[in-house]
Amino acid sequence: MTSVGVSTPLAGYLLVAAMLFAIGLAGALVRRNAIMVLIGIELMLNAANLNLIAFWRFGPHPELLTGMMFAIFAIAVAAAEAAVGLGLVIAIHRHTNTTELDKINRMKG
Amino acid sequence: MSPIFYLLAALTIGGGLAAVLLKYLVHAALATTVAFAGLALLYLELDAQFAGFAQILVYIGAVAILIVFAILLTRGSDLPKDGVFSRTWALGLVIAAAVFAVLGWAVLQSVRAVPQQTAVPAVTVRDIGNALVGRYVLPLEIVALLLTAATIGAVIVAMHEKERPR
Amino acid sequence: MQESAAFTPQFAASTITGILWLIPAVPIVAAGVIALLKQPRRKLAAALAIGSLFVSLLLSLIAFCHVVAGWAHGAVVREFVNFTWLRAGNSTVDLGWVLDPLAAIMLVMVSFVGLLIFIYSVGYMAHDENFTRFFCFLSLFAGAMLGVVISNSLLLLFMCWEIVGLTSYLLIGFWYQKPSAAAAAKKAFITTRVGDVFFLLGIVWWFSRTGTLLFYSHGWGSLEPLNLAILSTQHAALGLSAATAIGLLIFAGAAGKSGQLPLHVWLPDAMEGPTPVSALIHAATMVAAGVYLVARVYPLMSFGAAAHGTTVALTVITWVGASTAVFAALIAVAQNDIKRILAYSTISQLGYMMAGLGLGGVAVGMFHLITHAFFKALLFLGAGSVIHGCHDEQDIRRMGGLRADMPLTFLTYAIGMLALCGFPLFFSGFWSKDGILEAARHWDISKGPFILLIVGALLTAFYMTRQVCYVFFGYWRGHDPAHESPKVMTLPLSILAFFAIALGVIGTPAWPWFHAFLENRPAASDLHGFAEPGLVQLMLLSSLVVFLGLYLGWRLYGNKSPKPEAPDALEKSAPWLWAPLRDRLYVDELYGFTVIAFYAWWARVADWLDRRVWGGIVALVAWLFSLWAHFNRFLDVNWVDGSFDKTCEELSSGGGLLSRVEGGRVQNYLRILAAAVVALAAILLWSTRP
Amino acid sequence: MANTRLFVNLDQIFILIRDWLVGFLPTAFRPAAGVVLGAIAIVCVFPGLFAVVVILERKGVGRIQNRYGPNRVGPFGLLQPIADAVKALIKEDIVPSRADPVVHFLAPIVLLVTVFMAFAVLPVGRNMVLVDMDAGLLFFIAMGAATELSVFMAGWSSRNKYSMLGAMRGIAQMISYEVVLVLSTVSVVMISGSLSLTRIIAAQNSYSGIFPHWYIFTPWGAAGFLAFSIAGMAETNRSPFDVPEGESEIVAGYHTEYSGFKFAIFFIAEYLSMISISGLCATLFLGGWSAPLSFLTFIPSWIWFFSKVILSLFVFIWVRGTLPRLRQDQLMNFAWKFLLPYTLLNLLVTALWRFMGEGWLRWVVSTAILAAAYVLMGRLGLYRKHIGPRSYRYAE
Repeated sequence: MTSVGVSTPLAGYLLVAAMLFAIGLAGALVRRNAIMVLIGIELMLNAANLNLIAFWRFGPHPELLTGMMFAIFAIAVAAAEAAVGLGLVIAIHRHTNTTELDKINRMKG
Repeated sequence: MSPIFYLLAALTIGGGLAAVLLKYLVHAALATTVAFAGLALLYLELDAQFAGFAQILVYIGAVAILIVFAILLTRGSDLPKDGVFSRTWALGLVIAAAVFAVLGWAVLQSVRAVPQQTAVPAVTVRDIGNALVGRYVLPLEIVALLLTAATIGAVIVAMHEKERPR
Repeated sequence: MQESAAFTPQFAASTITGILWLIPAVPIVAAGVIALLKQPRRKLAAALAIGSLFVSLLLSLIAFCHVVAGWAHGAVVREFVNFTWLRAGNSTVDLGWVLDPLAAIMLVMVSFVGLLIFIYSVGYMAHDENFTRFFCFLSLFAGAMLGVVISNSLLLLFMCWEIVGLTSYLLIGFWYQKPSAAAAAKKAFITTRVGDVFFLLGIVWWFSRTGTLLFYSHGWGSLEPLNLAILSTQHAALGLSAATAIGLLIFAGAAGKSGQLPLHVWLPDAMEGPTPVSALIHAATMVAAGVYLVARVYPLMSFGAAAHGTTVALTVITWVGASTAVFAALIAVAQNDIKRILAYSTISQLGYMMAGLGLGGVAVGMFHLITHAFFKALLFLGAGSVIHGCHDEQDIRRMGGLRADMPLTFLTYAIGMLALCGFPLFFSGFWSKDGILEAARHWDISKGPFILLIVGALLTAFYMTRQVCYVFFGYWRGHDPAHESPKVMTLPLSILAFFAIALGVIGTPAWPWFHAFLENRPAASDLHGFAEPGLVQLMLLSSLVVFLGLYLGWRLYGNKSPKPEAPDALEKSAPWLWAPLRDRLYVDELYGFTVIAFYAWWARVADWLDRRVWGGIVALVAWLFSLWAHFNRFLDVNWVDGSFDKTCEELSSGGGLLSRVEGGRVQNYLRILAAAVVALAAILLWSTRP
Repeated sequence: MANTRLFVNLDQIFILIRDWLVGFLPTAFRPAAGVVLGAIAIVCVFPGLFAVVVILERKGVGRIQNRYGPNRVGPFGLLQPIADAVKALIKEDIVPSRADPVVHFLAPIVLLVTVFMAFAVLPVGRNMVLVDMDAGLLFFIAMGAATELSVFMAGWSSRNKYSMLGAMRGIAQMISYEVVLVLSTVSVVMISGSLSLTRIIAAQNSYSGIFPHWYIFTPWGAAGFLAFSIAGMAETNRSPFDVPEGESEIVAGYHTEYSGFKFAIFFIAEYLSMISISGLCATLFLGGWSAPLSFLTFIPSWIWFFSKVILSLFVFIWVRGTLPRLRQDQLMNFAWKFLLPYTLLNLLVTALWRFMGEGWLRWVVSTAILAAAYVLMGRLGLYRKHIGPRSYRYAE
């Protein structure tokens, strides 16, 4: 249990979440395509959810379900976010004929 | 830390990395699905059965499908001519690394204070249901409203612009 | 009572009383729904309005039966539900509804007559493009009127009263394209407003004295002896008690709505509205609301009177009512517009009702109200049928001979006319009018009202005969031949005609069921009711008067069919009488010379003040400011601008530098965001490290 | 007494066999070994059932279409499935040269795995469930949702426009009908108060007189059963909802470019998902493994379960032989404009049912609401553009 200086299982989950968050952020930052940015954001949201669930599991009052509920609501909200985001991407694509973020920098239609 | 945890962590991180690195958008989306699945399994490992299944249902069953649909509708399944990474990719990588460093540091700094606690919480789906329509009924309603609004909004945003009526 | 229980009814005596609020609510909701309909949904609108009122009628009948059943068992039925509406400091404003004989009778009458008129309107308004709007207003009116009837709180009554006034305004001005209709609507609204101001004053005064506006509330209501005793012992100005003063103020409101003498001018003009409106609002129900109001607060009016005595308030009501009766009847003699004659007749009959209330109490006045509602609605609808059949002609001189063309209309109209004249024995109008005359005969203070009312009866018979002769007898003087109206219009006429005859049965001296019901006495059928000294003589006298009026009318106008341009028969024989009557006794002109002239003068004064006095001050101030502005401009141009321009140049170049960050590139923003988060987190962690 | 014992043993015979087999192992491995045995049983039994269904379908449709069906291999053609399997195994596995090899390879595997996974929570008899999950129903639905992705993978990776079209149609259809499917199960969850399939069966496993308390015998249950069956047919791409693989339009839909054993996997997966949907349908509305009449309880529970599944599969086949295929727009309009509102209404009716308490009134009220809504929506549909009576335009 006490490998690599980690004292509780919680830290392992948190580190995985941090790594996933960083990966998602990197994806959002380095890719050109708007859809990839959205994927990156989804990954970040999921990392946050993992944190929430882990905190719920190892927190002092799991029976209160706070973290769990937070995660479930976050999943629902993330679904809404994905729908709207992808809808926007499709609309932008129809308008500018591209989904590459570098090329979408004008407010004027 | 069980081997299963390491396996699932590797699956999740691997999926995420593949998602960011793969050239084809569809491949990236499928790799994201792997990451989602890994996360769902991690939830199960954390005794959060309901959240895990909800994750599969929502992310693999809906969000991933949405993403691939969006990819196909924006002709994203072909490779772009001038590379998939933006010109300033190095800067992005540095910032992501910095974020990870700060997060990791924070985790390692603070988990010492957390007591070790491994008793499996006795939480059933019924409890979750009761909590959803009990303590959390207001957020539930708000999320329902949000989902409705988002659905309508997404449809309207993505709909073909009609000819202006004369 | 706790805050949480604010809207729970305090007391519900029976199921029907508990759901009594549905009676006005259903038509109001229907009105709301109709308001949302598109114009072409005519059938749906009509069906909604008629259906909702039908529901109200059913509920009203249930309520009526409930009250009658309770009364038959010897109980005094007065059930009410109250709830708290507002709370300010220690005082609460309660609202509520009440079910008692008075309300029950009125409910049935309003919803029944209203339903018939709704049905009639389907035919009458069939070609109007604003059909749905019309039914929306009608429904709203019906709901509000029913609200007036059931309210147990003066405030709730006032609210509904005002909605009723509003719908009256809307419906008079329904054809707002016509300038005359728009003007008539305004006139009606403003004139009734005069009365309503007094009414509101009365309400406020009453509330300040008793602390409640509920009529009945287990001994604490404002119409119950405890509070009335308080009121009658307090003194207002001119030696009147507070009770009397409040009663007179409320009567002023009632006079405005019911077109009593000084405030009657709006009612004839209100005939600009569609005929069903005239029938429903300005004959049968709304104008009767004033009478109903007086009947409702009758305990206030009569408090402190001896057994057959009277009070100051009742005396005033009596005199106003009796004078109105004669005054309006006089004017009606010389009018040529079919609806206008009926309008003046309505004013006159309202005067009878008021006089009846003042002389004989609630039952006498209310009985005339109910019978009048039926036969006057009948007359108006008949007039509407005539107008419809004569292609929107309203001048009786251009009609004639319709007896043959419109037999059913003629028959029903004749029944209505005879009922209005008080034709002996067979018509309801006779019995109700006779009740009033009987009460006037017994009035101890003066025989004036009795004489006035007898004269009114004579005039009534006369002008109605004149009208009928013009319209139905002689030969046709219009352009296109007239035609009978559709069934949907004649059916309500027939039903109303039936009631115009039959209703008399319940109020004869031999079987005063109606009076007993309203006064909570057991009803008994007893032919000895006729044996009261003087009663038969009175009946003979009034019959004689009616026959005289009929004879005079027939003598002057019967079967003559004069040319439309020819002078009236009466004009030929008595021009000195004719001219003032034709010009409505110059009341409008009187108001023009006094009230309106005063306002015009006052407006001119205000205008002058605005232009000269205030305008001068404003100009002076403006001049001063402009002086100051010139000075500032000098400073600006020379000192401020120079330095400011320099600053702006610097800012603009700096902004150009910064704008590269805001390049519209989402990822740039994200990068900066993430970097900032890292920096902040680092600072946080660094500062809180152990 | 001995008689009863015999029936109990017969009922639990598979459990007894498993326990006997597991008994040979050390205690520590016993639970895991039990699960493995159960999984093996599932992997063996249901493909066997698949073979039965295939022969049933081919002969059944043959009879419906007035022909013989397979009758050469074995007695009455009963060995036809085996011949088919052998044929599929020895055929050449062709992968298009421009296809995406990895995804093309993974698609059938993902499909088969997710389909098999769903069986894990299905109780096939008393005490006979591989994993008795607290959220079993959710798991089942989640697995059903995951199959959509494999459809997409198959369609996209083939680089064939028919495959892509088939996949898009399939996903659109499956997502649409999944909503209905889930919502129609929610009413069952509302009444039984549990997502666990064993508990749902337990809630139905009681009798009034001789009649069982199955949910199909309630107004909302009947309506839910109807919606569930229709959505289940669409979810498994069965006729009349087989637009994604409509032979006459787009060759074979998303598995156009599959051959040999991979094609066989798609085939198996389709029938397995049919079986699993039938199983879920039986579980939710037909009392699972419980007997249909109280005096029949002595017959082993797993026999009841499988008879219900086969009956339901027969209905699938029957419908396929009877109804023509819908057009894509008709199919979507039907899902979103008729089924979905109706299912939502059914939810409301279920809630009403739940709160009206015992008595005949709730029967009358819910039946009246559902019937009135059905007639009304159907009637209104006649006047609407999109869900009116079916009309066909022919190419000119």
